[in-house]
Amino acid sequence: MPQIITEANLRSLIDSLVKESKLVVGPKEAGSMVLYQPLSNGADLKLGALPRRSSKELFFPICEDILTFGKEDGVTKVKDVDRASFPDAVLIGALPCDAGSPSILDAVFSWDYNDDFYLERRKKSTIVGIACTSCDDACFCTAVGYAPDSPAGSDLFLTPLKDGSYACNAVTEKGEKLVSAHGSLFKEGAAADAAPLAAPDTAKLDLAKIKEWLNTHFEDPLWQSIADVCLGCGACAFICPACHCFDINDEGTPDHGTRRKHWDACGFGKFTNHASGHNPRDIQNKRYRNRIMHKFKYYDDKFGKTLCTGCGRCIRACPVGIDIGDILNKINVQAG
Amino acid sequence: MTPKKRLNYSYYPGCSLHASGREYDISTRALFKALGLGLKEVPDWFCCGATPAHNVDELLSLSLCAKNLKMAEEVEGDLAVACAACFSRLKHAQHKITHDETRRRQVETAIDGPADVKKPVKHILEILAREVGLAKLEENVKKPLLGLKVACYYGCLLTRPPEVPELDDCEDPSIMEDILRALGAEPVQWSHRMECCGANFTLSRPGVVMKLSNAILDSAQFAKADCIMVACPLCHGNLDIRQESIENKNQASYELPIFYFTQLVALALGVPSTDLGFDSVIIDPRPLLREKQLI
Amino acid sequence: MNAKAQKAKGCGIEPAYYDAVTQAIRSEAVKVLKEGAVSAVIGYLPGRRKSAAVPAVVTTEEEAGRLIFSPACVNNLSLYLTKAKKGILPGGKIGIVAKGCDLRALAGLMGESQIKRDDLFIIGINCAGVQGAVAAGNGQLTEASIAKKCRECTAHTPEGVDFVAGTLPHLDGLTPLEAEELARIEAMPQAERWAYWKEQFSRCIRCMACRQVCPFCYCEQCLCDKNRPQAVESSPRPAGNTAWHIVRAMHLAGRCAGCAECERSCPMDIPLNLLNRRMAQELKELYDYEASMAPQEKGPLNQYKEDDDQSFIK
Amino acid sequence: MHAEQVKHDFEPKVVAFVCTWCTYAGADLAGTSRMQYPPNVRVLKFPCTGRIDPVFILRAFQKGADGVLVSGCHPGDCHYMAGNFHARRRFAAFRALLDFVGVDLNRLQFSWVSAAEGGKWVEVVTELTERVRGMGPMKEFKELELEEQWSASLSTPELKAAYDSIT
Amino acid sequence: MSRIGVFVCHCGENISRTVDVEQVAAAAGNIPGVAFSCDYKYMCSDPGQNLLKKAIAEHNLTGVVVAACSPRMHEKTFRKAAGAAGLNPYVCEMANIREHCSWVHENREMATAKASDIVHLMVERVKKGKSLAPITVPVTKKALVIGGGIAGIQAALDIADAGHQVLVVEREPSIGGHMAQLSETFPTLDCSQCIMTPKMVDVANHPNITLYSYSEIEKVEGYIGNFQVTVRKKARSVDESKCTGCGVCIAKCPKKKIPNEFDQGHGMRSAIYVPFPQAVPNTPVIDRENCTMFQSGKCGVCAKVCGPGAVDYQQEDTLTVESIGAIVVATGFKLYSIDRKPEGSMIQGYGEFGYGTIPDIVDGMTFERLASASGPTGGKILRPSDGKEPKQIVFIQCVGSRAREKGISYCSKICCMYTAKHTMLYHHKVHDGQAYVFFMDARTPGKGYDEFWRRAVEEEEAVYIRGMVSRMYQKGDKIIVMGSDTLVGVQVEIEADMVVLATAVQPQEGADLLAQKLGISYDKYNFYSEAHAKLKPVECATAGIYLAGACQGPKDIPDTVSQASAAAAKVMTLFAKDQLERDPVVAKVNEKYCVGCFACKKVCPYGAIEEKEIKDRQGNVVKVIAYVNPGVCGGCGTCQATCPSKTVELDGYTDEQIMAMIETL
Repeated sequence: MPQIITEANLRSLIDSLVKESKLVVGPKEAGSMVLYQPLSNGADLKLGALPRRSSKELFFPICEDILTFGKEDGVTKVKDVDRASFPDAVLIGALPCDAGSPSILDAVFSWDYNDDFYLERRKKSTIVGIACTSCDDACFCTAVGYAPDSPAGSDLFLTPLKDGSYACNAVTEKGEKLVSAHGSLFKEGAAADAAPLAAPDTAKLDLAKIKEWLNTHFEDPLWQSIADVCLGCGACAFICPACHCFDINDEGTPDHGTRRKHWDACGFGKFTNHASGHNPRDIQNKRYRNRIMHKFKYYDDKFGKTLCTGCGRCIRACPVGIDIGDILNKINVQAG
Repeated sequence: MTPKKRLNYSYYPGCSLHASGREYDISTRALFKALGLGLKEVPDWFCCGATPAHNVDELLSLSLCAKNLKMAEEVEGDLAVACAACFSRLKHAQHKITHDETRRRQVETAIDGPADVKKPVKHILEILAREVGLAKLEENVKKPLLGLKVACYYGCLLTRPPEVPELDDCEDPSIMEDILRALGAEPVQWSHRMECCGANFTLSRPGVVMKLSNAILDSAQFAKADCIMVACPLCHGNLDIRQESIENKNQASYELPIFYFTQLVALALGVPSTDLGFDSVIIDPRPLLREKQLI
Repeated sequence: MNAKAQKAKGCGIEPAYYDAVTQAIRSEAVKVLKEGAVSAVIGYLPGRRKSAAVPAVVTTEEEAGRLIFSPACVNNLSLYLTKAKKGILPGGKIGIVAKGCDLRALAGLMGESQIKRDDLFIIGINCAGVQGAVAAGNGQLTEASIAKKCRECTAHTPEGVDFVAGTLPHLDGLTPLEAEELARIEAMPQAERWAYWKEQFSRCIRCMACRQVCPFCYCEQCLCDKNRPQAVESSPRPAGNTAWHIVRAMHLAGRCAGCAECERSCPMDIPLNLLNRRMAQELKELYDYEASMAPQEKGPLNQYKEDDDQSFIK
Repeated sequence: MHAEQVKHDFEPKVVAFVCTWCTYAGADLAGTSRMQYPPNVRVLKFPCTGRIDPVFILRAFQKGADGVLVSGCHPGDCHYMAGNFHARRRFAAFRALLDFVGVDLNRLQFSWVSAAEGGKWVEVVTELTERVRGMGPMKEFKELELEEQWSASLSTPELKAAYDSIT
Repeated sequence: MSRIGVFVCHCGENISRTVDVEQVAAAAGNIPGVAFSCDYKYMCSDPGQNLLKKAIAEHNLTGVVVAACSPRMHEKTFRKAAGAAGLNPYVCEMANIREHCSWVHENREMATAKASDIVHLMVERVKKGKSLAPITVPVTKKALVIGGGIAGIQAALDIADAGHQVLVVEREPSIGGHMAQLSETFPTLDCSQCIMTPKMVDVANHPNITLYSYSEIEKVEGYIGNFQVTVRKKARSVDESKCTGCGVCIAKCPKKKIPNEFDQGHGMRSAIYVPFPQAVPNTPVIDRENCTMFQSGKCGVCAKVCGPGAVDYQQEDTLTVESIGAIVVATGFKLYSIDRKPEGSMIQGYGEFGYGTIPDIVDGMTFERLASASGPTGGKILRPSDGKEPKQIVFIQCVGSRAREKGISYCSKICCMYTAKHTMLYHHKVHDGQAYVFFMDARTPGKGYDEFWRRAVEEEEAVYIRGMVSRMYQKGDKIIVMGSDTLVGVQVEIEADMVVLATAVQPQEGADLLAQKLGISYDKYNFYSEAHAKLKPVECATAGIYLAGACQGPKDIPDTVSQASAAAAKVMTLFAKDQLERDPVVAKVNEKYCVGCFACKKVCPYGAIEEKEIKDRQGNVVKVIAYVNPGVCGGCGTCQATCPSKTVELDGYTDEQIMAMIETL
């Protein structure tokens, strides 16, 4: 029997979690848009819209301190950021295309080097996903193997029901714990009918075939034709749930300063600029090619996963209308 | 047309105007009334220290003025001052206290409170010429002082030193002449407008006063003036009260009436001559005024 | 009165207008390519989605026949002529489709020696307006979807171009939302203005879309990418974000053509054009300078007069 | 008699960007004339106000300045003929921008101080210092410096201390 | 990693009195990159400089900060020392902890903290500093002398005699200046014109001197060794090349009652005139304001009588551009007048003396003309009002000078001596007259000067009254002079027939405007500022421009001539080289990143920025970028502040240096 939670109780759950001093993050109205932000109470939660930025920043902040350094009594001292101080967090209301991203990113952050910052935050967080009931012409999750009701990546997965309540499936132990710790808010019972799910208007792509094409088409006129107009901004990468490149900067003076890690994007002209001044990806379409290659070939080569959840954010945000869904379709067609 | 707001002034008469210079006070009040200006005496004012205090104890002289200025804050309007010596002392104290931090602190200790000396201090000449304005004076003349040849006597305190009173050109002022011309009188060109009358040596070293004041009377006569107009009760005293003994000592005959400018302005504006204290001075000006058909 | 009320309801612009402009662009582009007058035409192609058009450099008559003009043709294409986008154009004379606001950018770039008029064939558009950043998806231009800049456009009609596409339909006067917003912010107490911008800038993720989309941000090395010295922190924290946006506005002062692409491109909806407009307003007031469709020899901050205002200097 | 220089509760940081020919020389003259002024000002010398980039002003505020003074030659006196004229326009625009984003312009003073105006240098520096002292610390930029995007914000005491030592 | 040395100077006690120099040195030692720090009593002394040199060698220093006085004082000294020790001079900087710190603050704790901060700023600056190599520029060996008084004449002759070309530009129709107006000169009482006019003729005849009289400086561009000077030759209405100087035009001119400026308005001249008979050039000029031809179009007598046809009513101002290597400014002085001054003026007139309305109160220069044999009275002392010989004459010294309340606090230096001279001239000419002198002090340093003054007092019967005059007024045909005799303690009153005022020496009219054209600095009185009051008394802060005579400060003739020769020597020193090394503080363009927007070119005040084509190996133009001509660049840095991407950078003031300094705040 699945657990049921009413919308009111879902909001109460947030209230109790906040009271427990947990960092509760969920979709929240922020001016003209919805963003994943810390919720101060249940009323803050805004469901039914895709937040402008993905939820990856809960684990992989836009900018975070790694260490601080400073001179004290003539001696330079370095202080690491205390990872133990990262808060216990609950991500509530993440749509499948967001909830799925950490499970993709875990691989890269624990491969040859364990990124303690990411992993610590990941360990301390519980993801409550929610099935998606609305979409637009940029959505294409179904084309890349995700679905509006995919619980992949969620610890607890909510399915909206027609009566306004949610069916809850504990996907992992963390999810079970969350339910059991707040048992009074959940009730067991027969679920009403599920609310209608979103249905993106895209055909399923053959990702294996696309990868195969990419294997052999590093040089191809396609890249110029689709990406000459790319501006080289980082909008697509920054709002993408799966992009995870970062840069490290020291800011301050030799006396006092902070080492910071922050998002980077392969579209930036300086991304691969060498100290010598040479840039192997010297023009924009080469950079854009890398974006596609990384998502659909290199990551797969290394970790067996595609680096895209089909959320469509990059399509909506691109200032020059570059449409990754359209490009994948073209490749799919070319790949036969 | 914007309705004219009535100008109000607070008033610091100073001791002379309550004693030997009473006619200066009377005529000042009459003049303000005639011009429709408010004039309210600062209650409980006391001596400004003029003129000897600053030679004896500068701190005392500053503190006296600081306290007076502070009390003046209680009364609405810029502080109108008639006596040239009071004007000089108050302005001087303001200048010193504002520009010398150490002195300010000492004064604050002395008067046991902040030295609040921001109240604008204005001589009545200034109020007439600049705030009321020559045009308005001219407009309001009822009895033009035609044919009256006046030697305008500024004395030593009114404009000096240049950075303190900021009343007019330090060595060649014209404010009195400007006012007189507006009233229809005829200011004469003469040499001793700015010379010292001997001021407060009047009691301690009358010989000095006799000499200096004689030079003033002599040059006014040389310039064919009918009378002398002053803005200072000390000058008035020396030139008026001592005139006879000066004449005697120098075998001269001057018979020059000494007016306060307030008297002449008020007269021209139509204030009855009986309200201007012409009867309480030594050299009776009334024969002259009658001769010129001004009374 | 009646007619006006009716017009307001529909926001006036018939789809036929866009079709006519599209046809005019296509035939002219095909013609100049065919004649060999130009080696390429920069224009717009339709996107997969109705609400999208994609800038494109077309070199064949066949492609040129697919060029469009629609409310989705928001981009300022002059960008593609600058050195910032090098390597995508063939040599020779280039044709470019330009709206009035884009023309001001072209003129600005000419004034800054980035392009030469002789190297261009400009297809100007009698532009009725394009859609805003958060346009609804059906591709129709309505009063709700029209871009803010178009509401107060002073450059509907192109000047000094080689070809004019389309006839300007009747345009209704629209409330100047941006001017009102500008006035509102200017009227705020200073602390409130700081709070307003602080909130706006804190949202910035430093994706640099505003810079990359700007025709005037053609520097090879942006000041804010430099780390020796670091003039602007590159990390996307509120401090560096604020500095970045101030520096950006300052660098564009007296140069900005007012195409508002920065604001449109911002994924975080920061009202960047308000900064540009405020600067333009100031330079107009102080030095009577305005961006125009004709190149100007010197911008307002590259020249001076001996009696310039200095009331702010002690 | 000089005003005694006593330490106040709040000692503002004031930065002066000056040209070497006029204002720097004017400040030298204040020195040779033994004039007194608050010791809060730190002088950065430039060849000309024309060299002074608005970014420097911004950066100074970011790095903890409570007040910034930009001073050069009077119009017509520029050693380089026109550097100060260009600077004048640049700063007129920059002021408008700072004002628009909500920076209190009372913290930013521009002046012309010639090599002969030691007294004016003292006056300008004293006035700005005392004005800024009255306004208190320039907290706007300092607060920004401490702020983070939500996902990165931590409030451990160590980090707080580290930040405090930066700003 | 930088290895900076910090040297903190005590400057005797000038710094150490207020700043804890040891603490400053210790704090500097803690700055990252500082390898050595110390304090020393006098860094500028030989042992101090040796300390610096030794430390550079011993500690292998890569940069040096000397915390001492203003760089305007000793930057060269220490850069030279650093250079001698093998360091690039441009990585040696001074931290100004004297003029900007110890002298202006009293609180030791705060001054010390400030000094440490100043040192830190400069350390960061040096850390990011680059080694720079001096730039060489050619020198045009032609000098410009502005002003044709005795200073300009002396400088021009000296330079010309050394074999260099000289251009003399004089505003008036003739050279000669004030010295030509003087009667006799102290302390020898030799006739001024007798010693002056031969020198004027020398100027006219010197093959290396070009004289532009009745001309003014219009514009000055360029820099040391390479000035471009535009001179405006005002329309003289007489063609200099045709005029023979016969003087017929002057004799025939019907308009003869124009007050002659040369005689201080007391003599008369015609509308076409030469200022005085010995004028150089001896070419007349038409005073168009007073010429009937110019005013009404009727007359033309001068043109009719002129044999060579030199009179040209159509003549216009012409502009000539000259290439000049060095400039001597010798614009001289004017005398203060006691007239009422405009509202708000820093300088006041003398109301107590009647603001110049009493005709028989004259200034010293008028007296010179009255006493001069060539003057309007033929050398007889006659008063202006009625031409009577004054029997009682009063001289007043320090009128305007040393009078803070009048706005001038300096001593005019020459008045004590010329007043003494005037009493003698008076005594020689009016035997039964009595001269009185009111004076504050008699300042007579100079060879033979005090003896001269004593002679006036002891032998020539002048009555010297130590005290000032408080008021003067006309009474009948007398001037009543009221003053005090402070030595006796009495007030004095003199019925004088005439009064001569020794009024203050002020810079020439328009001195400030000329300074702005030249780009040189001037003080609040408009006297031109020398680069150093003691050690560079003839140089301007602007390289290649030198000062001579009273334009720099009040001077008598011997001092003026000395300074003029000194300025000439400086010019010759400059001209001794074919090329000049100049400060390498110039802008450079980073060719890799420049995108060629030419904003820099638009703002460059020197026109130093050119367009440069960058070509690939095949010779195709890849891009057109900015190039800074280092010889023309003045080093203001306006280009860099204007460049959005800072690809043009001013050496010595790079963004990296400045940002590093800002970071230390």
